[in-house]
Amino acid sequence: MEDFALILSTTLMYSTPLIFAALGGVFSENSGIINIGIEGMMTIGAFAGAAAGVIIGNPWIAFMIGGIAGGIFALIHGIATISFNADHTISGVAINLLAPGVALFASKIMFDGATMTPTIPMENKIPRPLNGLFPSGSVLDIIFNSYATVFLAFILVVVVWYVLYKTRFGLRVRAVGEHPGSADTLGINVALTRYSAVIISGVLAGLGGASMSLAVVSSFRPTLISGQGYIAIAAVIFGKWRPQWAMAACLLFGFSTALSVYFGNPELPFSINENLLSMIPYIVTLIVLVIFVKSSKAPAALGSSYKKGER
Amino acid sequence: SPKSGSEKDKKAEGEKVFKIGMVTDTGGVNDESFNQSAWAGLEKLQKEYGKEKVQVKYLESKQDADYVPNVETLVDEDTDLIIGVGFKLADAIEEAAKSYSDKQFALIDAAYEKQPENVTSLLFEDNVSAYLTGLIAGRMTETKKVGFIGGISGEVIDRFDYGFRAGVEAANPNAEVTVQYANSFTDAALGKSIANQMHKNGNDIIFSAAGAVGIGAIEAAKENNKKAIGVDQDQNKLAPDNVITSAMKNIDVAVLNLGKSIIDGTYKGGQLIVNTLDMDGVGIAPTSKKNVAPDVLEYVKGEAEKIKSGDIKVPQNEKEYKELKK
Amino acid sequence: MNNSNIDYSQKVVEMKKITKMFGNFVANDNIDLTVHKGEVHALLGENGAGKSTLMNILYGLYHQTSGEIHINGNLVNMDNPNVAISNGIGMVHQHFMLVQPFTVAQNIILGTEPIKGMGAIDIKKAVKDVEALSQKYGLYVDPNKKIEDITVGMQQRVEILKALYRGAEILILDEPTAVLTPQEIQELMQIIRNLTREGKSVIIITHKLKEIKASADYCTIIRRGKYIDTVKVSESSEDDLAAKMVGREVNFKVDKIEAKPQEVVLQIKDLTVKDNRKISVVDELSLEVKAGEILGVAGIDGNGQSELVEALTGLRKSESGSIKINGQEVFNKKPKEMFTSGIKNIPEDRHKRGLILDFSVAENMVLQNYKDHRFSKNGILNKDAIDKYAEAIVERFDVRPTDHTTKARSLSGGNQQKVIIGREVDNIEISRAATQKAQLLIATQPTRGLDVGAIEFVHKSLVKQRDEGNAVLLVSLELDEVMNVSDRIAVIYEGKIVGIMDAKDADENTLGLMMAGGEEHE
Amino acid sequence: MSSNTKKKKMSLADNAVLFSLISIILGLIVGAIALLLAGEDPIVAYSAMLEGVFGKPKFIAWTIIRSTPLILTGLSIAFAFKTGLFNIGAEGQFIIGALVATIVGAGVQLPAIIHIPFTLLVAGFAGGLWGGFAGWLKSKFGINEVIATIMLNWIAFYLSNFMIKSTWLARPNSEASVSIHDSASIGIDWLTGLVGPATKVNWGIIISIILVLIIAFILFKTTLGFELRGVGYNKFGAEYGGINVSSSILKSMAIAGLLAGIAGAIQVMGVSGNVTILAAQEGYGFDGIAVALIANSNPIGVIFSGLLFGAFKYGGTKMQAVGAPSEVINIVIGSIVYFIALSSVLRMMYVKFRDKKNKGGNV
Ligand SMILES: Nc1ncnc2c1ncn2[C@@H]1O[C@H](COP(=O)(O)OP(=O)(O)OP(=O)(O)O)[C@@H](O)[C@H]1O
Ligand SMILES: Nc1ncnc2c1ncn2[C@@H]1O[C@H](COP(=O)(O)OP(=O)(O)OP(=O)(O)O)[C@@H](O)[C@H]1O
Ligand SMILES: [Mg+2]
Ligand SMILES: [Mg+2]
Repeated sequence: MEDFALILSTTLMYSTPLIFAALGGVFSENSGIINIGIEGMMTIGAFAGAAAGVIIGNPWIAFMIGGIAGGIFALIHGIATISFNADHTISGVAINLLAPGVALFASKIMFDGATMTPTIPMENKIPRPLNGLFPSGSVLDIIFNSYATVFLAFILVVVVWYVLYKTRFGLRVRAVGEHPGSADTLGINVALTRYSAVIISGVLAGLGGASMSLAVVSSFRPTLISGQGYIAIAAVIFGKWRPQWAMAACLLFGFSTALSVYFGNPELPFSINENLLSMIPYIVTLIVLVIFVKSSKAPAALGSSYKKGER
Repeated sequence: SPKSGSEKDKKAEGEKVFKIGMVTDTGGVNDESFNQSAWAGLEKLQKEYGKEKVQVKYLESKQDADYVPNVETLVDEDTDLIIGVGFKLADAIEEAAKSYSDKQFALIDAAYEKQPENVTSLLFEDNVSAYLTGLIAGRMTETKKVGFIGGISGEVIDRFDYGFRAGVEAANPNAEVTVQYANSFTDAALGKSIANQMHKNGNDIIFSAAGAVGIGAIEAAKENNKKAIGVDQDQNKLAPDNVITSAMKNIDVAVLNLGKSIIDGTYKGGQLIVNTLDMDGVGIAPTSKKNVAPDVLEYVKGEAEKIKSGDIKVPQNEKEYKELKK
Repeated sequence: MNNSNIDYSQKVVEMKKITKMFGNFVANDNIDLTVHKGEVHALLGENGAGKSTLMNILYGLYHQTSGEIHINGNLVNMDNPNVAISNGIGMVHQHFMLVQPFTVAQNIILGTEPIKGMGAIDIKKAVKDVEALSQKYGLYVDPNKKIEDITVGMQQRVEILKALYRGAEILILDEPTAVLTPQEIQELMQIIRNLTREGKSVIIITHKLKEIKASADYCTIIRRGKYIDTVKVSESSEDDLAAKMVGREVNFKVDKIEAKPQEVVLQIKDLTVKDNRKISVVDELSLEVKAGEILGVAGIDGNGQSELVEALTGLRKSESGSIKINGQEVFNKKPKEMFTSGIKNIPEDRHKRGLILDFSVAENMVLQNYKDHRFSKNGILNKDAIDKYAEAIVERFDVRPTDHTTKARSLSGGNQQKVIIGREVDNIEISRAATQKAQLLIATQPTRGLDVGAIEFVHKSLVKQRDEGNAVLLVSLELDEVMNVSDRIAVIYEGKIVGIMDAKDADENTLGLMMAGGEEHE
Repeated sequence: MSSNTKKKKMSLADNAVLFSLISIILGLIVGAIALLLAGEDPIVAYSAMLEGVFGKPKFIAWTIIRSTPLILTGLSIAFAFKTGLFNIGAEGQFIIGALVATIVGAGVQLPAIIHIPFTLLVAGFAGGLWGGFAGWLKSKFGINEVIATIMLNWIAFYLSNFMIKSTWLARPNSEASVSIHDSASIGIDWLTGLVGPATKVNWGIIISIILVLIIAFILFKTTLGFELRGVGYNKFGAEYGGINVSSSILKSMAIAGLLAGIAGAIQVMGVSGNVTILAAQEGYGFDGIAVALIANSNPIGVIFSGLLFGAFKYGGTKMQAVGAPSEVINIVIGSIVYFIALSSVLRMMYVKFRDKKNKGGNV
């Protein structure tokens, strides 16, 4: 039972940054803009969050700054893809090169040549809202004594779902992702809607990065974000561009990582080669894809640019 | 940061200006670990002798493929001593030593089966520092269970692993050591997960020798109110209440000494310098007294003397460890 | 049509001296257009004449280079569709502007969504509004169905409802009948009447003169961007209109001699084909096509035509039955084998199937033949041979521009169709010469979206193949086309051939009834 | 007429290059601004980089050595792009190629004349299998190649580490595997003597250029290329033309994998001589994406963008010598790619504009 609780809590820890980022991907891609720059936006978010945490102290302000930093790079992505009709992939790759470059560069300038930030003291990390509510070490404690970001991630899944499928803005976002021409003829500002979606996407990715540097650990390091952005993109596709399924994909990934941690426990009666263990999440993902995912449909206008009056 | 010797010609008449350079591994110079420590040693050297006497510099490597060209760059700049920081540079240094037999090289943390004549290897008795922290852990554990988290297993991490195990057992035969490898030096979240699992399974002190993975483990200690042991540098500042001690690897001291020997003319190439406890090459963190009871520290001090005198032999790997247990 | 609803005292739309340049190209040159309240005004012109452009200007999608637009007497600067919408203009575009995975109601409210608390869309109210509106104008739709699940005809009703929902008083319909069945066209005409009765004005773009005659009060004709004339429809004949449109006399009837059917080329027996949803949309269908005849398949969209053709061309696996070409069984063979055994195809969707738009014209010309020894040896393409071949076809079929190195994408629709027809005709000739056997040419919707001149060309090409002793299977949703071009007509309904008759004996009413599943004749 | 079209193509190509050059200059300007913000003198820093790339024959040699794998991973990705696929998996295919080259290079004894091509072939084949597997998943199960290759990258990563550590490839007390035999090495010894003893001059660049030419040839001059491009542009149209779409996807991914695999093999056979336990993805595949994009997925262009990228990577480290943070290089490269993204649009607009003008003029 406790083992299971632990696996669950590890799952949550691993999934949280992925969920933030995947929600970002869902937002952007539903508006028709491919966002492969998620990785870079997470990195800059992780850095900006940690740096702000060190300098300002208040974790929530720092967290927001992480989001804003992601949003700024999303804006750069938006300018290229929305206003200049640039290829989404090229621009996204550019962001993935630029953002980590800027993060490390800024770190060196701000922190005396170090590519990592100082450590943020425990009290300046994101709080754990249920800390102390359950007896320490109990199953409930193991599962629920998590950082606020974990809860926030799940709340955001609901919020994003609600916004996308129940609100005017969401309907418009999906409309410009499916058929921008249609939206345009109905007087919807396609560019503005896409900009909003892409910036929201960057903010979410930035928050995902900041949740790494302000909750999972308490500093930024160059390798802190190494591939999570790509996994999040995979989760978006895996999740058929829907927030709830993208979340499920992130959880699956987090869960299989947690399993690999669990099976690495030397107290178990058997032992598995550590490299084979490390492969588990990736193999599980592939297998699940093969079994469950029949080809899924992307938003119809995904990756295409829309220019008024062009055919 | 340092300027390389374009002023060489101007100084032609004066005394020789020594140039010492180091190439980091992919961790970069500010890794809060051995790269940073090595650089600190060089900076100290320059401070001691002045810029007129010695010029130091570093080149950071961004990926493994940078090692060879970075070493080459320093060779090109007529550097008198080129230090490769970390076992990952072993091949690059060996290669360069072969190609430039008139140049001197040093390598940290690794030696060769056949030591080239112009390479000095600086080795550290990490097993001994790990042993000492093991003693502390053995004495301080309340649950009689302590953990060790390794990065990617290999010769260097093995020394920490088995040294620590031996230390724990020596101090507390009833205590148990749980060992888990993260198979990563970078995934802090993984370190945290493993540490959480260890904490849940009753380990109250965890020693990690695993780069950024260890940062995650220390994070877990902070959160779960458990104790952690740092590595390479004094990592107490990462969690002042939780990091009770660190297995210190005084690369700065070793590098400083090596630099001095070059300048003083006592340097001899092709050596294998094992930085021992005796030489202050390894040890426990000075901040240990904050969190470790004086009597335990006293005990550790006593055991350290025995190591220095050779009464205790600390195992470096599984084989020696098993022999010891027999 | 005699429309008593026109209120000549109210000019709802006045477009004055509208000129629109795309770069140096003049798409609209000094065009005037006046529409009164309650009037149905047709806009007639060949492909590329500038009709859509003019209407896009009226709807605020483009901005005119010069000229003025007055709505209800007021000068309006039509900057964007919002201005048009607020001036009571609605437009149904040539290519539907519908969001496929959205429901009917969502599509209709998009942009003017009713809101309840927390920024949520009041979808219940939307559905109710849509239902009320659809009742009022007799535009039946199911508000909760997704667009991708409804017929094209219903999609068009959604488009009209979209405009009406925004309070449109002036409705622009850009080629609304191109994709409709005869029944649906009838319904549309009724809808238009309902609208004018409510005092709304309609501008309708179409190439089909009969429809203009049937629905419009006035007709403005544009040729190559220039204003030609505005006529009262009741006072002009179809021939007059056509002559004005193309600038010369046109002949509608397809000139052809009596067919001389010979041996059976295509023999289909009890063929069953399932669609993507695994429903048998071709259901034990049997059909024969002989050499020297054109067999037209008439039917309402979605009765299995596409799947039948896909099965015949190897693009879809069939469930059971038999397909024989010149006596040879080809059931479930691959596209390539179907091709070599004698089936040549002018596909329904030239952008999806017929062409690779980013390939050059020359590359498209050898799409099925690139492995031929003529065009490649040992896997290496013979570029010179391909170029020469493409050049010859381009010249023979008058493809413009004549540069075969340009991408197919940059050709107009008519010229794209010429590339395909040229390719397939040549394929037939080559195969015929090699095998000495009659070939089957399948043409699905071969004239969709083409102008009169291009249609003439396509039809002539089909007849020519027939006359040369090949078999032609024409599948079209346009009854006129089927009736004019075919020698025999088969009616397909729910995956079965429900009747076959000589074209001479066919009349629109009988066919229409059979297509709609009415009693079988004969 | 034909001379006319030729002329048009010439000036178009010139424009592509021109716009790329403009992007590079703009990227350098952004980098310069960053350097100024950091209080460094951009001229000094850039001179150090230039000097570091062109200052000595040896430097040029190193630049080429660093560029070689990037040219090939770039080629792999450009090729996949041309056939409508996004090969994010060059990273993993590279790892597999390097691993297998080590296995074959160290595991068998053959005369060099056989050993070298054999090693290249087997490693390329292994990379091809790795890429082809993603292609198979796509054609058989409809699994997006982006997800599949991201997963396969990590599986390759751990598989390589596993092999280096837990099989005969392991070298005692070392992070590195056993080394390949000299007979599998593609180093150019006489040239090494000329440029400097430790410089890993090797035949890799020649092999890469040959592969570029072969790929360009396949893409544009063969029926295979016709099929693959056809499927890339419009798989429905290709299917109509009788092309087997599934097998084309598989072939494309396999060829892309093969190229990246050979990149890995060349790195082992020409530079490192072995593979080491990796702590993080090395980025050859990810950099290859940028290389392919800068080249606009043109196989020939990949040579130049690969060299440019290699020059930045190699020369960038030299900026440290004057105290400039070498991270600025990533900013420069990122900006260049960003401006490339913008410029291809500007270029298209320019071409359209000019064509229209020409058209109008002819009428
Ligand atoms: N956005 C545009 N840019 C450049 N040229 C355009 C654009 N839109 C239309 N054109 C050109 O203007 C001319 C008129 O086009 P338009 O679409 O108005 O024709 P149309 O009369 O509606 O033809 P169809 O019957 O085929 O719908 C065509 O030659 C077309 O190529
Ligand atoms: N947006 C545009 N920009 C530039 N040229 C265009 C544009 N749209 C159309 N054209 C060109 O104008 C010409 C006519 O195009 P148009 O689409 O009106 O032809 P069409 O015969 O009506 O074709 P379709 O049947 O596909 O509607 C073509 O040569 C086309 O390439
Ligand atoms: Mg048109
Ligand atoms: Mg039109």
